[in-house]
Amino acid sequence: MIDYYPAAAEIFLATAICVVLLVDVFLRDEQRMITYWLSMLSLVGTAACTGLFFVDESVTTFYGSFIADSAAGVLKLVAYVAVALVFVYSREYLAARKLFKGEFFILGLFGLLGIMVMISAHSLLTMYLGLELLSLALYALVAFNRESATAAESAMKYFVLGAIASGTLLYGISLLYGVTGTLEITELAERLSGPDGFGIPALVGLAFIVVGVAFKFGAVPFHMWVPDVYQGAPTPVTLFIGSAPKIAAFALAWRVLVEGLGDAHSSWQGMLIVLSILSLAIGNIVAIAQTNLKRMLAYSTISHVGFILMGFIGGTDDALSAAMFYTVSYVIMAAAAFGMILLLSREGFEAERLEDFKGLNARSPWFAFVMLMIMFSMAGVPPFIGFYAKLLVLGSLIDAGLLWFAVLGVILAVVGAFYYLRVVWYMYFDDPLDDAPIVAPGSMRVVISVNGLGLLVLGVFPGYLLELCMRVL
Amino acid sequence: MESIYLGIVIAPLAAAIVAGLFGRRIGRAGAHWVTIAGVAISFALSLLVLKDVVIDGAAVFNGTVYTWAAIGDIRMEIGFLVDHLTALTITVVNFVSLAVHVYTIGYMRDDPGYQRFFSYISLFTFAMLMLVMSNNFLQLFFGWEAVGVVSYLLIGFWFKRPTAIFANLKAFLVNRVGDFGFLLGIAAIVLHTGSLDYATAFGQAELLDAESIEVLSGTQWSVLSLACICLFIGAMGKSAQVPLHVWLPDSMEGPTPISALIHAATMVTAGIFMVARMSPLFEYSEIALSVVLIVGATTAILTGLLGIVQNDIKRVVAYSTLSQLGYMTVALGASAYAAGIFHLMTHAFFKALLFLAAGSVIIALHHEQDIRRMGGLRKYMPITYWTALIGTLALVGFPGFSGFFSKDALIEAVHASTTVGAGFAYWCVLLGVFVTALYSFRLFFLVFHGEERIDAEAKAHLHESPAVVWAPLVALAIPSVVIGWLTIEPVLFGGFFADSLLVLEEHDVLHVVGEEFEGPAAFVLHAFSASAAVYLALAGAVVAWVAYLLRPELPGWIAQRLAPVHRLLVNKYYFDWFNENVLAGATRGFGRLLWGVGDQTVIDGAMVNGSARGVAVLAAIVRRVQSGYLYHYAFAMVIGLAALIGWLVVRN
Amino acid sequence: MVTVAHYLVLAAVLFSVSVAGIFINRRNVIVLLMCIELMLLAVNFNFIAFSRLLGDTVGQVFVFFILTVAAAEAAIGLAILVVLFRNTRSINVDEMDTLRG
Amino acid sequence: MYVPLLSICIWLPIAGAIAVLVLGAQRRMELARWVALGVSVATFLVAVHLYIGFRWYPEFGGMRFVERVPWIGAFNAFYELGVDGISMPLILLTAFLTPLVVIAGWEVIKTRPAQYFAAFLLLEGLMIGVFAALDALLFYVFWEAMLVPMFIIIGVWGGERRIYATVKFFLYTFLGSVLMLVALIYLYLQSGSYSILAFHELPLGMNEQVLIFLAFLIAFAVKVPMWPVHTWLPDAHVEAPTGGSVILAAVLLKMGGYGFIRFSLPITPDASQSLAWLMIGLSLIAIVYIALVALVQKDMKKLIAYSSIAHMGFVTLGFFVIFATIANSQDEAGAMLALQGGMVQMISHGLISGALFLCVGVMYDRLHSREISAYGGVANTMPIFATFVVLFALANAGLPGTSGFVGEFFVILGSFHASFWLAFTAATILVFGAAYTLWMVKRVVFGEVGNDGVAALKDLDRREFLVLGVLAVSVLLLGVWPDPLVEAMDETLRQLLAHVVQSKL
Repeated sequence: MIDYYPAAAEIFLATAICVVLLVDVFLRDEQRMITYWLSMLSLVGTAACTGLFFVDESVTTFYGSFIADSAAGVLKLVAYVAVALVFVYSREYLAARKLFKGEFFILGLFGLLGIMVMISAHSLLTMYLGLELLSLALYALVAFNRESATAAESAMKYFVLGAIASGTLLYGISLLYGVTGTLEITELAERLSGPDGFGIPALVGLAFIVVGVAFKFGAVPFHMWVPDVYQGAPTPVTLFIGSAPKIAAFALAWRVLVEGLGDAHSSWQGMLIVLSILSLAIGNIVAIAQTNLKRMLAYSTISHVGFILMGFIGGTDDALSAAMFYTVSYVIMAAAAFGMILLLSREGFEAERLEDFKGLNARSPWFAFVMLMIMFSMAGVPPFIGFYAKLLVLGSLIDAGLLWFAVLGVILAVVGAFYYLRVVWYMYFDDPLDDAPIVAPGSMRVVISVNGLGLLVLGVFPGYLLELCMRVL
Repeated sequence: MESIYLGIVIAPLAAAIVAGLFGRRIGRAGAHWVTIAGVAISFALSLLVLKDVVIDGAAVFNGTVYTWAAIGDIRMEIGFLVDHLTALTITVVNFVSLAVHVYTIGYMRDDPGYQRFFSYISLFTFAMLMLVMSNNFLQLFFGWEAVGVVSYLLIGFWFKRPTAIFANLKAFLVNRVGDFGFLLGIAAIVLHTGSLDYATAFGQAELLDAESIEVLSGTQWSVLSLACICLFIGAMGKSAQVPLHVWLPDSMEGPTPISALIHAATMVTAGIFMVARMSPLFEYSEIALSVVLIVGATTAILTGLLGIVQNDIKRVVAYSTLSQLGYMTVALGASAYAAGIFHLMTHAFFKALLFLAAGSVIIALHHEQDIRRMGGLRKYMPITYWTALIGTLALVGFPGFSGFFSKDALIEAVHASTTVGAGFAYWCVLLGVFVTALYSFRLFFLVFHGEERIDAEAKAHLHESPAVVWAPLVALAIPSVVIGWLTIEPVLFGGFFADSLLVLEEHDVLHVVGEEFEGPAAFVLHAFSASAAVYLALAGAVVAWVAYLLRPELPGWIAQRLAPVHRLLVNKYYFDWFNENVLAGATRGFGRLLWGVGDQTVIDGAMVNGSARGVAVLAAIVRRVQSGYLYHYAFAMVIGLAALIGWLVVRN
Repeated sequence: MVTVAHYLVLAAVLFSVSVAGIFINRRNVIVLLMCIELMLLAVNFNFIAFSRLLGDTVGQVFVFFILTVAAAEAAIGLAILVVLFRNTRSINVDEMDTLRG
Repeated sequence: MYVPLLSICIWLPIAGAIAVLVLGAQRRMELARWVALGVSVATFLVAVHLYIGFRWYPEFGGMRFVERVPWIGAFNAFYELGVDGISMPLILLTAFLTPLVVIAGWEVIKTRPAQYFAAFLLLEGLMIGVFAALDALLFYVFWEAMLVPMFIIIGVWGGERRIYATVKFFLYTFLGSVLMLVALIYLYLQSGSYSILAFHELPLGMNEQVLIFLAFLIAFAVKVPMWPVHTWLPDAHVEAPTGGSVILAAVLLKMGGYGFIRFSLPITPDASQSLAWLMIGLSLIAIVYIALVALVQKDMKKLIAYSSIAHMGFVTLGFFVIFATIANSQDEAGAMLALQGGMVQMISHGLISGALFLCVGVMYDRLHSREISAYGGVANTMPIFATFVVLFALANAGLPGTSGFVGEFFVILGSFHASFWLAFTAATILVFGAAYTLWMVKRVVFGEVGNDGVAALKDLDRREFLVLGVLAVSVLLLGVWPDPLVEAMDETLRQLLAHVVQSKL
């Protein structure tokens, strides 16, 4: 008998999406707020399901292809929050551009479902399905503004590269399947741990899977889509791509690499070190040359991915929780950062160039301060949460004896600090280019303020989140 | 007694603070009254102390006022040491200071910085007293630097004059070079004896001599000698010994009362005082004594010669001061500390007198200082004339005047000394007597006698200075005449300084001189029969008379004939040229080099901004990889995949 | 005799061809979509061969899923293509370079 | 009743900063100013109270007023505060200067004054936090967080090249700090906690020590700053607003010295000993090289900045000369002198350089130039001000009787045992220090009135007089009677020395 309860949230969400979809079909354009609220309600309901059926021990179901454990619960909850933030931040922007359509929310929820499936995947098949669910939703979202040539271009790039990546991942999966005869992750690990588990075929399969993981994260050299998509996509979509899917990427790496292929740690550790260094270097250095904030944040993402990978390199449980903590804090930071762009945007004006932030302190000291917190948090300056994220992953590296890597990492972080500082200096030291007031609605102001302050509060009291990450993994 | 000692130093300090901070409120009269009162109290108290120490024979006082800092076992304290040396010196200091305070009322009458000036000189008095009364090196150094600072402020008193502010900076820096050595000397002593107290340090002098320190690799120096030489470098700065003498002539840019008080009577003698105070250390270091002796002798003769070619009335006196300081130093080097101090005392009176007399002339001529535009002032300024004559006679060492006693005893002492360099020093000081007489009377004749070369306008207002100006002259003239008579016996031969100065038996030259001493009058008579110095002085005076009164064209003729020598003297042996162009120039050039090349080009340009630029360039290059073409992106992925597989295969 | 190895090699060749097709083709976006389909088919070959070798049906089930997803993917790909064409009047890969750097 | 005084010292200014910002947003500027002043003065009073309490038991050198609350359980990190003889004076200095900075900026700051005052209050809390933290993680948080307000201060209220200067400042210090972070993490992994005092006791091998020492060195050397990582300082100083320069010179630089004495020496004593030559060499370069560079500066603030570097050279010299001193003399007198000298120098330099920057600020507010050549004969029109300038200049030149002398005196005495030439080189500051400071005074303050601008100068107003007067009194007081300061540190330093000479190997 299949136990459905562990998957209650997914089932609920899938149902809810169908309901929203149906309702949306019958709505007139001016009633679109109903879709919005229904979507939010779905999120709340999903969260309730997750909370209600939260398990402390891990439970597998659907014949071992689905797992519910406490880490999955936590990751999902973070994903709900991220998606909810996306919806809140996007509403006004979309409305101002006549893009306030049901698709956005429905696709977003589908993406979230994909993320949830990935988080709870306990079989390579489930993982693939979740990944595709997420990816297809994202491709569509990127192209969702049908009037935009850049959006279409970036969607096409994303689509092609994403397809290659999932093809590669699949190829890797097929090799592993051929070697072990199973797709179920625990079993896979067991079969590979045998005396001749990791032959060349399995290792080649591993390499293919690493490519898939790296692509999902956006690690160099599988990062090429990131800047173009971040820049080309409508900002709400960038916000979406920049936040919640990172959790999915973390889940992918965690479930497949750590849990499934943990025995080959020494093999993929080296690969991840290279990817991590390249990501840190390329991300931080190229970001300096950017003038478009979205693109700059894309490169910043790449550098953060370098840090997240450090957690996987360590290999211990603590290191993994470091990576999880980093992912979670990055999601919160990225949501806030793109939220700021949305906040400053208004009809006919995209606040996505760096110059658009000039003199923000004169226009709105509070939001300048919020952006300041976001930037310093991303740069890893205490007392913001980004600092602890870096602290943890660096600690895991040093613990693993990779002192040189830690040193290299912090030096590149300093290089990277420059472009975050540049945003702050534009906001504080330069005169504003225009004095238009900020038009965002109150709810968004409040939420983004809370989001920004959260970086500080979590930075001053990081203990709770930290212990949570350590306990669940 | 302790409160009296405190009173001595605090009275002028309090006066200085009142005059300085509330100068505007208390007005000009208030400023001079409060400071004069402060110094007068101090003077009265110091007389009391002198009586207590000399007549009542009080024991040496050595006590602490408060603990300045205590680090580990080293206690740094502020305290007083009162013995004969202290008592005598504070009395002289206070007396001269009081005279100068009074004189200043007249001299600075029209100056806008009146209150400030009084505040400074009172502050100076305080600092000098702290220096003299100190019982430890810390306070000594405090006083030492404090007098230097007040001197700095006073030389630059007329801060609008470019020459004045140049001179004060120069004075401070040259003094700092000396202090630099002084501090090292203190460091050597403190670290090797574990104490800043004189008593403790002196007690370990012989031990120090035995300890050695490696200064240059391979050479072992006695700590004591090193310390003494370092300390003496300090004295060279403050007491303007060659080659650190260059600041003193320039310091004449300050108002004349300052020249009298600081740059003749008190501060410049601090070095002499200090070496005398340190006699328990210097005595054990033959090398240090020789250094002292030779430096002093060189200064005495070289700077005296310069006095002959100067035309500024104050500068002549200043070079004379330098030369006399050389004499005192020679005495120290010959272990005739008492003679040095004795000369210090007589010099304080007559040199202050000469400066104030010069000041009187300067006021009368409305701040004209060039002696070529003076002459024949005798009949206009009788009091100044007579007092200046007394000062001059005392300076040249005319028998019976105070300078005679001190100088003659000093020369005799050097003659008797066996310290290395004593022979050289003896000839220097002997020759110096002639030179002294020559420049002194040259000055005297050119100013007071001969043709009147004064501006008509100045002449119209020419008259004797007011009483506040001449009264101090008279007050100083009296001791300039009699102090030698009165004090030579106890001070030099009567063991007056027995409690403060230490002279080893083999160095005790004054004892040798004293064996023939049968009272001051006999000393005078004896000089006529046995001392070359008296005749040399007379010769100098006669030459001056011939050259500047009888045949005024003679000096010019000699200058032409001895042009290279004359040029050397006029350029002051090129010391200033060397310091300004070579030392200061090289330092600034070096600074510019380090800044321009080291800091700006290499560190900032290449390393800091260079790396920033490097990153920017790198970013510009690397971003090109992101070409925008889908097939490049795909290709990058394939390369990445191939690399990963290749890495795995190679690794296994 | 056709062995599993032959299938695997065929799949590898197909995979390589499709990847090469993606980065060698500089003209038409539609060719890219075809390459992607080809890539998925290569994977399918692998799965079926392994499934057969191992006597395990999971691999074949996977293939069904892949086929379904491939269909969805093609749908979305073509939709994006339409959007792209509507906006730029071109489906030339070479001209998709406004986003770069 | 138990009152967490140290926490009050840290959080009161931070709360004050928020209050000032809120008031500023409501355009109640006058009130905001007074709140800023009130908060900073209150903090100072609390710090004074701390100091008085501290002095009750001078013979106890350990940590006092300790507060310990669990903070991040996962790291075994505590919110742990405490002061000993090393941190107490620095906290007092910080709390003393902030009200002065607030007063100095009272009406001068026209753009966004509320943010200005808030930034300084925030900075004050964070700086006190740095000195009070006993948990390395907490220390690091304060240490880095401090950069943020300082970055803003220089960038918003700075001069023309402020952006270059502030970014340079930030990145330089950030680079140094992150390497320290790596070292701290390493120590945490070794000891299992972030307690600094536990780090002190942690046995470490020589190689570990050297690496940790070097990591610390980079962090602290940048802060001090030591040659050759000093070039951020002149730029930052020149461009910073007056208050920023004051705090930068007076307190921020001290963090480097504090780091050396709190971290480098006790945690890596053996590495400190074996690398002391390097530290001494760099210190001497700072003293001589930088002094020469200072001599040729044309910008007053730059000159004072370079002078700061030279003076801070004494701090590092004092701290690291102790090994050679002990080796050569067999007793600890010289070493104690050197340590004390370094500490006193930090406090004194804080007062003097702060005062000098305020002086430049006074002139800058009037003529808007920092160039030496733009002035001349200031004494003619601003006699009271000129008096202050000369006083502080002399203090900067190390005149006995001012605080500037004390530290230099101790260090020179202390280093004599190490080597004559060491003391000799260090003592050149006497000449060079006087040369560059007084030469500047000569060109700025003395002489004929240089130009119409100078002719129109107004002398100090009451506000400026108050600020400079308070500093003048403290400089003199500390010079005439340094014992209260020295005694407060003595026992702690003695224990430190005893700890440092004990090899960890």
